[in-house]
Amino acid sequence: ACSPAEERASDPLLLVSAASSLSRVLQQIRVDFETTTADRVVFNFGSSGSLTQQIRHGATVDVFASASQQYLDELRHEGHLADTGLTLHGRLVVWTPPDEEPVATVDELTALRFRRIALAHTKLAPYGRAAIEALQSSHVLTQVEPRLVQAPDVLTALRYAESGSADAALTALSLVGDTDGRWYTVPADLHLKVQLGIAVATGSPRAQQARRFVDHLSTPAAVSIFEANGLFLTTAQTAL
Amino acid sequence: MSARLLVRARRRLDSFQLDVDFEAGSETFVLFGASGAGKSSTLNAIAGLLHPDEGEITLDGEMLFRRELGGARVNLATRQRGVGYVFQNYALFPHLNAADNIGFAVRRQPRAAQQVEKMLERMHLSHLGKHYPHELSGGQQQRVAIARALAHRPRLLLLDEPFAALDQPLKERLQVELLQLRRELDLVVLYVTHNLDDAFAMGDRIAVLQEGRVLQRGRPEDVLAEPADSDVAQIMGIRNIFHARVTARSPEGVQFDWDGITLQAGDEASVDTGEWATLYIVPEEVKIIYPDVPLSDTVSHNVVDAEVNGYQRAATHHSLRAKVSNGAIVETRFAPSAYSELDLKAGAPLRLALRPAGIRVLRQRRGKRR
Amino acid sequence: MSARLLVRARRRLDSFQLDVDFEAGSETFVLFGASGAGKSSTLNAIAGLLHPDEGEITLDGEMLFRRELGGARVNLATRQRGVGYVFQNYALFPHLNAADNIGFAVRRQPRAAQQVEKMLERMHLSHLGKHYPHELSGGQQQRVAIARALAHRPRLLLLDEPFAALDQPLKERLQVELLQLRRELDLVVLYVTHNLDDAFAMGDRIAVLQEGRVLQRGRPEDVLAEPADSDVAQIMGIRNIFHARVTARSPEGVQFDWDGITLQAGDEASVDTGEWATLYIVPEEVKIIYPDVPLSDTVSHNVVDAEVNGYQRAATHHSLRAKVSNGAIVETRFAPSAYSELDLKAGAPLRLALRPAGIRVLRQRRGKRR
Amino acid sequence: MWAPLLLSLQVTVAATLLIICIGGGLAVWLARREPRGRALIETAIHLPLVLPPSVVGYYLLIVLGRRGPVSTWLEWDLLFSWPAAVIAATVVGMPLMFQASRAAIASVNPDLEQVARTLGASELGVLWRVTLPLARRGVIAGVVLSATRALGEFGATLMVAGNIPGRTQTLPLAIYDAVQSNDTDLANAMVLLMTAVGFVSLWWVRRFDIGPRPQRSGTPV
Amino acid sequence: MWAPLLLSLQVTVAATLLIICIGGGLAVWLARREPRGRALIETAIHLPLVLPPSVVGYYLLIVLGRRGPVSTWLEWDLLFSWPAAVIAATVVGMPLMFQASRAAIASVNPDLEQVARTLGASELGVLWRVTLPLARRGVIAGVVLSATRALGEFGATLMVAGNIPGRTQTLPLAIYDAVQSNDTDLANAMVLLMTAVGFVSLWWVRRFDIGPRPQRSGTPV
Ligand SMILES: Nc1ncnc2c1ncn2[C@@H]1O[C@H](COP(=O)(O)OP(=O)(O)OP(=O)(O)O)[C@@H](O)[C@H]1O
Ligand SMILES: Nc1ncnc2c1ncn2[C@@H]1O[C@H](COP(=O)(O)OP(=O)(O)OP(=O)(O)O)[C@@H](O)[C@H]1O
Ligand SMILES: [Mg+2]
Ligand SMILES: [Mg+2]
Repeated sequence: ACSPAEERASDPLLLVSAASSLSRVLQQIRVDFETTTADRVVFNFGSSGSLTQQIRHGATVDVFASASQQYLDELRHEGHLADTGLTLHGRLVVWTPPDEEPVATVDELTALRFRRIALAHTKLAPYGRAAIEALQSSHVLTQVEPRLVQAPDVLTALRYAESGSADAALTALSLVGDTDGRWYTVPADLHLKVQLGIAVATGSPRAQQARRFVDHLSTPAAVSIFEANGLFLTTAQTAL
Repeated sequence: MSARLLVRARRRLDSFQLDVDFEAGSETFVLFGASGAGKSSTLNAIAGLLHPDEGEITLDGEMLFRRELGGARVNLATRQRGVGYVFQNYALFPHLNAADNIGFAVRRQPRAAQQVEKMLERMHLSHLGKHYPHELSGGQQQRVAIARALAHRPRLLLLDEPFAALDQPLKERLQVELLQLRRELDLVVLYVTHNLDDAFAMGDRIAVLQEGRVLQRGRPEDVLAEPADSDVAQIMGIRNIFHARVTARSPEGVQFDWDGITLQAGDEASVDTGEWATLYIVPEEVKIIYPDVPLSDTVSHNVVDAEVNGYQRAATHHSLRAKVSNGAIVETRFAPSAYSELDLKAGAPLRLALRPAGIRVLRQRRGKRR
Repeated sequence: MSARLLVRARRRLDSFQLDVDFEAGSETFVLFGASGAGKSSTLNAIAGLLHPDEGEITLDGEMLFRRELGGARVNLATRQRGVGYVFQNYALFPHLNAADNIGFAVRRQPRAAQQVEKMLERMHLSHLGKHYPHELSGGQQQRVAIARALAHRPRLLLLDEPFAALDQPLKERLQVELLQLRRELDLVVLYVTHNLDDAFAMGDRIAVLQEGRVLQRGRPEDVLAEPADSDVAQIMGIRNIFHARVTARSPEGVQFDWDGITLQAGDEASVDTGEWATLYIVPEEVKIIYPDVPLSDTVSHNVVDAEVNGYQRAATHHSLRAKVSNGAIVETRFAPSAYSELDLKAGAPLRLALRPAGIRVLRQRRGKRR
Repeated sequence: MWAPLLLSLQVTVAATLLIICIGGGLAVWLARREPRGRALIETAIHLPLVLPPSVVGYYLLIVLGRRGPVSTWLEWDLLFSWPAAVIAATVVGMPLMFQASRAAIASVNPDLEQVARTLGASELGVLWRVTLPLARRGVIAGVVLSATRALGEFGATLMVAGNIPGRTQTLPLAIYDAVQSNDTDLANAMVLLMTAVGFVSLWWVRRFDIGPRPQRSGTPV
Repeated sequence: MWAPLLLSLQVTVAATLLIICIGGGLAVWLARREPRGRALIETAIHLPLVLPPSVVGYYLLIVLGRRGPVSTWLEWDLLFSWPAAVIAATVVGMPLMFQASRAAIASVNPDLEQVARTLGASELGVLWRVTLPLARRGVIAGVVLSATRALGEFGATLMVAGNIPGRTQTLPLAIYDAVQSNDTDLANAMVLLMTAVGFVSLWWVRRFDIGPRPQRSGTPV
């Protein structure tokens, strides 16, 4: 009835800006959350970078779930995010299509049948950085480097391999659950932890519900959903 | 073989029906008719821009178009028909200057530039070669269109009122040149006009069109002398056409009853007493009688009372329309200086003498009454 | 106050220089001149479509345009000038049918539909109201353009060769209607034409244009009778214009030396012996002499040897151009039936009698020699 | 699938109206005139075409954001609302309308505009009754292009309006989400829906395009 | 900043040439004809305009991918190379060229084409020497729109060409990266560069646009 902003502020829906790569797991958790409370959640999926810019320029959101801890830290530093939140970490996998012989080590990517290897953006995406590190620690980076294909994000990297445009993808365990292919989970010691973060926005007009939602994420039920999707709780800073 | 064009075409255009049939040899053949008679449509059909519903068009024995019940269809592309067409609206290329318009067809030929130069000169446009169409006057545009069609060296030249925007002296010069060119190149020229003088100046033969049909063909003098019916007569500019009944024949001529007025005609027409005839009165042979001067011998016949209805001036003559006692309007023509003493305001009464020598009978097939 | 238009305009267009100056009252004022003389440009200047470099245009005392050294500038918008303009190329709106073209200006007025209907009828286009411009013949398009300009009810009507695409009978009818309308509405009408008969039929007064300048103004008959110089004479269609020197004067007329030929003229021109004069020979007064018939009285003067140079036909006369012994080309005119026994092929020798009554002297200011 | 469609249509219609007014107005203004800095103005209009939509979105974010002029001066907080999507679609679709209709308007025979002026038409009348009908095809091309572009707008919209189902999630965003979450069936269904919308609107608009008559006032051919 | 620029120019030029040939050809074909299924063809051409570029990219990925027809039949492996970027830009820019030039071509006075035919011009000659010069403005508008669109193409390119610095990273991709990593200075610098490229090319193209003369063959006005 009044300005769009006021309308949104009085809207009972909890707005969660979330990285697209988290869409599957967060949808599952929402179902769980909404059965236990009266709160209703709506997601705004996008790339973490875009979502960060939106929050930075004053978009009103309640919770931010970033695929990269780095963005979260920046925003928190700038005062857009509260301390309330949690940190997750994911696992890097080498995904291969069903008709391809799966790998058992990272080294095997040097095999010539992997003419193209997809990975996420090596600067902006945490999984992309992790992939480079894993290749480096396995001492195969220089060999496979010419065959690397950089996708804008982990999801697209997976799509490349799924569509047969790449022969393998270095992607996230959280994405491969429902795919036809096979994957090898890269040992955690081959790369720095891939950190994801979820936090309450300071500008949230529904801070109460936002905190309730974030708190719910560290309940055992939610944690098991995370783990089923290849994400693992690192730390949680609860509201209370 | 000498050039020869045969045209038979029928085409429905909305409420208008084109249905023409004529042939032209190595000559200037004039299509003459009122506005909307179907002259441009005929040219369009020949050029291949309008497809007849039925008909046949051949040029020099080559079939340009044919579409007939049960016959094989032929429809030669416009560009292969070898026509040069001057559109009534010129249709100059607005993005090309005069010289490039003219050179459109010959651009690639050796000595194209000279050819264009010569054409410009011929059309008295030498200084305007660089002008774009919108920088040319109407008459200049028209001349560019003529030059462009000629430069293409067609077998058949279609001219749609090609000199309508030109002044008399220029027109005459170009007409002479065109006739010369036609003879040199042995072209068939179809010349559309509604100017009778142009038709006579240019036309070896003429076809009179009305409502899409050819009413009469022939040498212009012959058509003017013996129009097939009163429609043709009217189109050919003949004035004072009336219907009257023959009441008597005598060695000196025929006597008519013209709606109550008895007319004595000098014409020895082959009409029988009692028949209806179409006659016309040559306007120059209608004399106005000075009210207070005794009747001279030359104006002693066919004197009728009348009333001035209108007055019009032209450069070499004036003409007066008068309503005579039976209600008909009679036009008379005289030198500009004549009758200047008379009061010829509209409504003024006057007496006319219709000289018997000026009353002619149309030699026509049983005419429809109008 | 009676309608009055004053025009003084100067404008450079590339190599062409317009420089006109005239005034017209409640009358039909004819702009007459050859192709490219500047007639359309003049109308454009009055309508506000071409801006003079310098000049002043007023209509009924209202300043339409003014641009002068040191004066205040005025440039009334075209739509406020109250002109009705029939473009030489019609400029019909291609997206509107005939009726909508005509109704363009009056659409919003009450009874617009009837007005349009009446206009269509007046132009003999009643059945074509729904036709789009490209479905109309050239002459029909032209009539729509005239109707559109008239429907707008202008104060000043600019007609650029408005009847050039119409046949004679239709043209005459519309001319009569136009004159009537002009009188009824007290309009100023500027009428551009290059047809002399039209100029006489329509023009109360006439301005003869050449190369952008007005050479002479006046009643058409006066201009024709006394052209200011040989240029005007030529533009007005006067044939056989020559320069000759007066060698003697006698009560019967003047004697000239025309490049070696002695001419006896009936004209009592006020020229002195020894002077150069411009004279013209009325082509109807040039007679061809039958080789084997004794000279009759009427053709006993000014007999010259000549050679056929060209032959042209028109509807009511034929004309022959002959090269006389001093090299000049003389045109003669006669009835189509005359001289039919003679051999008049190009190059044939013949003798001409230039009747003294047909030799007239131009009353001109000291003319330039051509 | 239906909520995004309705929202998309709503945004597209609003954006198209804005584009027609602003883009059309600029086209009319610049078709015949040569104001100083014309090239600069045109470049500005075209900029959204050469930049990635998400970058356009980024700049819009700055303009519409909390520290931007719209928020501080007008006190309008438009982010994450459907009007923001309209603005994004408008900015991105504008150059298409501008360029296509400017070309068509500049090609109209000036004689016909002049004759309309002699018939007493005002400049607006000339535009409305002569210029635009004669430039019809190009103007419609511009509308079609910008409307379809607005309908398909994604990158800038995502940035300023977000991707909130039921609130700002337009059909393209929904398709994107479906593709991202590997829901190929839903994605294909929505692409088909989009195709149908495009087909219907093209078919509808074509009736105006063909219009009554070709642009000429010539002899019958 | 310079490598992406050069690559962008290379891709844009190649894509624009393709667009002119294919889009222009389709426009000529469909301007005056009404083949059956015309609405379908047009919808297909317009589809890339209504779909989010990344979705277009996704479909292109399937077509160009290793299991797609281009790879299996033609044995061309185009993905993640600059030709893939060219294809993406071509597909996305095509509707702009098509629509703008089709409108202009359909508006050409058919009398002028007819008179060219009477002067012996072949259909190609008519097209080249009459139709296109007269449709100049609209065709150029189409080229400008599609070239700028190709220059700015991002979503689909990202998908099929990858974002490989020095190999397939075009300027828009670089700008996007800079914005995403919050490198505002670099982003602004590159946007400025993009603006300059746009400005120069618009300025250059305008010379053709104004052309020798307006489209009319009327009396001087
Ligand atoms: N496309 C069309 N649809 C309907 N009627 C048409 C079409 N083209 C021409 N006509 C009609 O056909 C008739 C003949 O037109 P045409 O142009 O052949 O006449 P014209 O003899 O050249 O006349 P003018 O001397 O006025 O140029 C006119 O009545 C015109 O209205
Ligand atoms: N825009 C222009 N640029 C250069 N010259 C022009 C321009 N417009 C007209 N002219 C020239 O001005 C002269 C006068 O043109 P105008 O149209 O007034 O002649 P006109 O008397 O109407 O002739 P016509 O009877 O052939 O229509 C012509 O020689 C023409 O070439
Ligand atoms: Mg005609
Ligand atoms: Mg003129």
